[in-house]
Amino acid sequence: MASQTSHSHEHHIVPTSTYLLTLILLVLLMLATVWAASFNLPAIGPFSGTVVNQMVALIIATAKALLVIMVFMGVRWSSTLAKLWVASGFVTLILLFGILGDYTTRHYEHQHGWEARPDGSLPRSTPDEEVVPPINANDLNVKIRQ
Amino acid sequence: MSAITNTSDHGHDSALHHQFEDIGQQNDSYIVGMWVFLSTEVMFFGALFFIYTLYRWNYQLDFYIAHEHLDVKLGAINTSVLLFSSFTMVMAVQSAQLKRRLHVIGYLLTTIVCACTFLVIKYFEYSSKIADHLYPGAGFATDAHAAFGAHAFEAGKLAVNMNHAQLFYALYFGMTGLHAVHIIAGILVILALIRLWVIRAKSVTLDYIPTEMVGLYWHFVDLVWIFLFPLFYLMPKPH
Amino acid sequence: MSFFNFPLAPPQASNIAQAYDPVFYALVALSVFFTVIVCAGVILFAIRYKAGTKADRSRPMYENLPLELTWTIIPLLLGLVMFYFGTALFVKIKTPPKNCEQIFVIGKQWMWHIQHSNGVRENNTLHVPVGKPVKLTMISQDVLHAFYIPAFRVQMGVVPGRYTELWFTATQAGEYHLFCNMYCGTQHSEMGGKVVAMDPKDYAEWLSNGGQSVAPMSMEQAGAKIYAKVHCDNCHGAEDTLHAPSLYGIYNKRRIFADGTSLLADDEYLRDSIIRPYDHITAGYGETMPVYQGQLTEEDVLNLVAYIKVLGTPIATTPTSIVNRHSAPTAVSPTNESSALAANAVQANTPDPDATPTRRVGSPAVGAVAAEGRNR
Amino acid sequence: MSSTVIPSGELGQQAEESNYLNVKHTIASWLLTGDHKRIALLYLVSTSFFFFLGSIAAGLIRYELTSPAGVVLESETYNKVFSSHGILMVFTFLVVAIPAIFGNFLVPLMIGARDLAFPRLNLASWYMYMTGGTLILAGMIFGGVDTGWTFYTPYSSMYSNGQVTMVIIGIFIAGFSTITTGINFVVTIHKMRAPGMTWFRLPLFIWAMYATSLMMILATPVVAITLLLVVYERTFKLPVFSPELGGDPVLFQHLFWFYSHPAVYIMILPAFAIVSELIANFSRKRIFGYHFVAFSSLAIAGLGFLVWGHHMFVSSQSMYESIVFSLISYLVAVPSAIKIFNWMATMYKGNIRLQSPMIYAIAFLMIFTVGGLTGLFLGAAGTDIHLTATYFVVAHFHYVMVGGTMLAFLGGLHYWWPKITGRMFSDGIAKVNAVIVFVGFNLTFFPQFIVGWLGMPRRYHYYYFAPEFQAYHIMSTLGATVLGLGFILPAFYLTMSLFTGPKAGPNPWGAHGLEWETSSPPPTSNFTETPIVMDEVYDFDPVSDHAKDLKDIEERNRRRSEEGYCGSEDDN
Repeated sequence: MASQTSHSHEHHIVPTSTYLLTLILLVLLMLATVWAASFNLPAIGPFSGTVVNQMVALIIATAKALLVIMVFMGVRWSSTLAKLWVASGFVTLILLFGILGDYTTRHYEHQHGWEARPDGSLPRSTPDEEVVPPINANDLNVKIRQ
Repeated sequence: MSAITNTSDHGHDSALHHQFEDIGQQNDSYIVGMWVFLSTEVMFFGALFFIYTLYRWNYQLDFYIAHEHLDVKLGAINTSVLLFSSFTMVMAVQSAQLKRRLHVIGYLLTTIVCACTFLVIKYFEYSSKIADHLYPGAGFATDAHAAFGAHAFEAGKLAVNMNHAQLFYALYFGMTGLHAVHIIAGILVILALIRLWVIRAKSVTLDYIPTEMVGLYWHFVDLVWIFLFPLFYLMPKPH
Repeated sequence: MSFFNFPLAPPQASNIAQAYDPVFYALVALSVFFTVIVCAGVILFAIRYKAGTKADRSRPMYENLPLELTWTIIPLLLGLVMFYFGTALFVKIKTPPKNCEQIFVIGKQWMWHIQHSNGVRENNTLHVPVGKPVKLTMISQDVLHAFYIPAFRVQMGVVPGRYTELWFTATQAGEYHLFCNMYCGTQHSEMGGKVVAMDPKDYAEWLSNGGQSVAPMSMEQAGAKIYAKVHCDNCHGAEDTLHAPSLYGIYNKRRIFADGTSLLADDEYLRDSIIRPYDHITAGYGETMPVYQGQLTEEDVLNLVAYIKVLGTPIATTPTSIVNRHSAPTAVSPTNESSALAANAVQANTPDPDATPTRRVGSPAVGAVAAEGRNR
Repeated sequence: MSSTVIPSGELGQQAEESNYLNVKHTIASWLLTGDHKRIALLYLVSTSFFFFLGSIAAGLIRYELTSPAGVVLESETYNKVFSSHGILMVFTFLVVAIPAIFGNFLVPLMIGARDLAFPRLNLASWYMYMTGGTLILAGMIFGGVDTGWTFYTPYSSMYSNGQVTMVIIGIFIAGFSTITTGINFVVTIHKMRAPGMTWFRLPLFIWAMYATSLMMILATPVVAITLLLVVYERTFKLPVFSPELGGDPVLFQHLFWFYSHPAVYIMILPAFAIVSELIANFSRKRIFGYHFVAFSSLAIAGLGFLVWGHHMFVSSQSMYESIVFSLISYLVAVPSAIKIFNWMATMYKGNIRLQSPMIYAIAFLMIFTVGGLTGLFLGAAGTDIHLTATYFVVAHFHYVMVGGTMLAFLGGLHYWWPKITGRMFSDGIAKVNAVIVFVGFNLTFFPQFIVGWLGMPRRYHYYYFAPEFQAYHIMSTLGATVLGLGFILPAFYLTMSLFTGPKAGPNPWGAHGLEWETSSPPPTSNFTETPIVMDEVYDFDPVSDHAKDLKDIEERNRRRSEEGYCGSEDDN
């Protein structure tokens, strides 16, 4: 059995300075993302400014996450097997985001009758008898809850 | 291979469990096991992040206005606190590698203090939401002006759909709440670890791996917050 | 198609079913082919190479790339061919043509509300013309449902909060099953009814009659029929006769009876006099009229009274009776589909005591389906 | 594989004195054990219990459907019964059974380890499973749940009045038990293999178990959080998945099937695992195309994550996404086809011993082929439109789940029974039982294909409006009776074998594999000495085997007749 294990108890001790530097980098990145969020960034190509803003925030977040994973969690120094399993969760997560493929390729909009009332009360809590005149032609005024 | 160990011989090392051949194999197993567990956690939070992404993408303006009630400063402070706690945690692991017992205990205690600070700040954030009736469910705020002030209006007209705002707060409480549950679990685990270090239990003092495992968990909790922060607190206005 | 009492295939009654069945049977053929290969192979090998039998076991094979590739690629190709046909069929099912007859469907626990484009409404029964593409626009009021017509091979989820679509062209007149095929609660299995595919001419007539196969009558017309049927006119004529007083203009007149009392001839009096004539015999007449208690239904009596009230005046032909309340014609003459839907939606909100089928206790024949049986 | 065990005296005699069953006898020694073999037995007892309850529900359903207007149940009760059947069978039996019983028992034995990597976690996962199962049962007793095992929103979250919350929390906890089991397997397979046990010397059982664990770990958390959100909705009346606040009910289905389609493979891959072992060992031949079979397991696991949408062709999912899912569904059929053909090719020129486990394996091959092929009808988006959610689907997944998983489970139970208990059962009765199961199964579920094609929707209590379906339902109920007999019989004759069966010895089937190198039942630490593997996996030689077999059979028959053993053992 021992043949297959890379003996990790000859462990790698990372100097404090590395950790401290990482922490400083992380805090700086955090400040950078707050700072970047205070601007309305311009649109780039097909992406609207909103998307660009969000992309910047997420790229910084990913950078921070990578720092934490690589340095703090020590993946940089761990076995290939551990690296594979680190990746597996995130890869599967990307597959999960494949669900978005459905929402981007179909009409996804709720009909009016289904939204809760403008006064904020949930439609299911309104009395049955109440008949609300149609808001527009497409309104079905469906009763939500008996 | 070389190592043919008799089963009756559990080795000289009392930290070694009977099913393993040697401590290296055991350590490797623990670390890999922890990572496999963390990949489960990635999917656990991942599904929530997906739901958030979908609804956010559909109701951008409503989510933006709803998010204006969150306090970026408190969020940033909380992020720093968690980042710092990650640092103290990693220092605890390093001290464990160097077998500096008191350092380990000190760093772990600092981590717990950070975690508690985080929770206290979270408590104040939650109470300000609850005070403004921004908790999801039947009692959700109906008056957009009272809840979001001028943000709720654009060109004199109501711009926010309170239903979608409620969805935002449902996800906010759901995701940060689940994260807080992980923090609380982390505090308990770290407390248990501190106790083991205090009583000089061989299971932790002989090898740094148990400390490292708790560390991995704690960094993961930090990791989740690293994404929660920009997604909830730093929304760009749709433009 | 059936084998003795075992039906083997559902009726093929729409253009989609015609496109569907070849793909289905091709898949059946493919499945039978592979099942036979595997079963025959396994049984053959099990017998041939049973331990103890003298069989050639020399040069056993453990890896053989060409062979592996053969049974990787052949199923893959066959699969892709079937995928192509399946997808082509799917695209056909999902793309309604432009010139569809529009029908709107609302699903709710546990019934289907159906609204035709001219405003005619029905429950749990869908009338469609043969030979004309029909598009259903559907939405749910509560939970998920699915609108499923096996004979047409069409099915589509009915989702709360969103419109979904379904289209088909019926090809054969007849009545077919309609099911809700998404579990929706206690009476899920009774949320269904039938689809009636009609000749386009019959359908047009059905639509213009407000959802009935024959034009509905006014109460007075119906009363006149009964008046003739039970031969009231044998005795009650335009003038008072020896046997009976005239009923012309009798309504709201004071009647004087044999015992000297008198009553105003209101609705109640007229009804009483039909079913129990001897209670109040008009002065001057004997007990000659038959007692109609139990002979006429309440509905008949109502219609009869309505007719008696207008005796001698021209009869209105506008239907005032609602024989079939679910298919009540409306005054809406829609200019476009959405305003029709909106107008009907308002009606959908008015309280409808029959809207939810009665809870079934014991006997199966009570419920939405039975209630709608007379809708044709 | 004939690994070379460094000889250290008489293996069998040593084990006689102490094995994992007789080492301690207190109840605490069972309930607090860290021994993977004892935990496997705990699982065997508990999953059998839940399977029994689920079968009773199945029986009730079949009985109720003999009449178009129902027989004894009210619709509400019927809905609770079929929901209980689904929930119990899926979450407390199918997903758990083979990995937790045979996986637990065999993974360390097959790779030459002393135990799983985390024995205490393993025990904890049994307790999680029991807690979850108890909560599920409690929910069913105190109010019941009528949502079906799929818990589609908004019915489950806003409308159903049953104990949905309790049952969902039970499933949530039981889900974590499968996750921890998966973690344990992955680490064990990676880190605890005996010296010389390289990846390509692993039995195919281990490969399939690894693929299963992969899906358990990565898919289960998604359904856990999704179901938790349903509880969140129910508790706070907060629609995340219903449209009142702009949520989308279809999103629930996406997330649910993101788990539940891989879950289908979590159920069937362990069956492949067992069948690979059975076919190789009873054909006395190395599995044909070992690498293909091994990697097809991983391919199924990988592609299994990409096909969830084929459950949603009529759920108002986008047409384009449906087509993509349909295509990938066709691709995932290929690895299964590879497995079937490779198993067939293994039998070719083998030296096949038609003992009871092999009969089960052959029945599996035939039934699973039908189950897999009918999947093509449902994977093609066009044909699925008419068939989805009808009895065709019911028949299809029962062909895979019952005809596949259940038959493999029974085959595995018979095959490893002597290893688990140290006793041999009567092979003759077992073979008769295999035939009973095969006949009963087909009689139960084949008519459902036809009635589904005719348009009988699933989850229907009544079909009085369509009496033409009745004949098929009656056939199906008759078959279910036979099938029920086939499930009850093993409980008797296997239990009997504990008391009357002859001692099995370390390797009663003459099989290859590390688990057969140790005594039966194995000692607590599995091997007296860590084995060193030098030979390839399934290292049979059919030709010389054949000659040896003939002599062995003769010898055994002679001995048996002398001892007066009355089981029919002359099948070879």
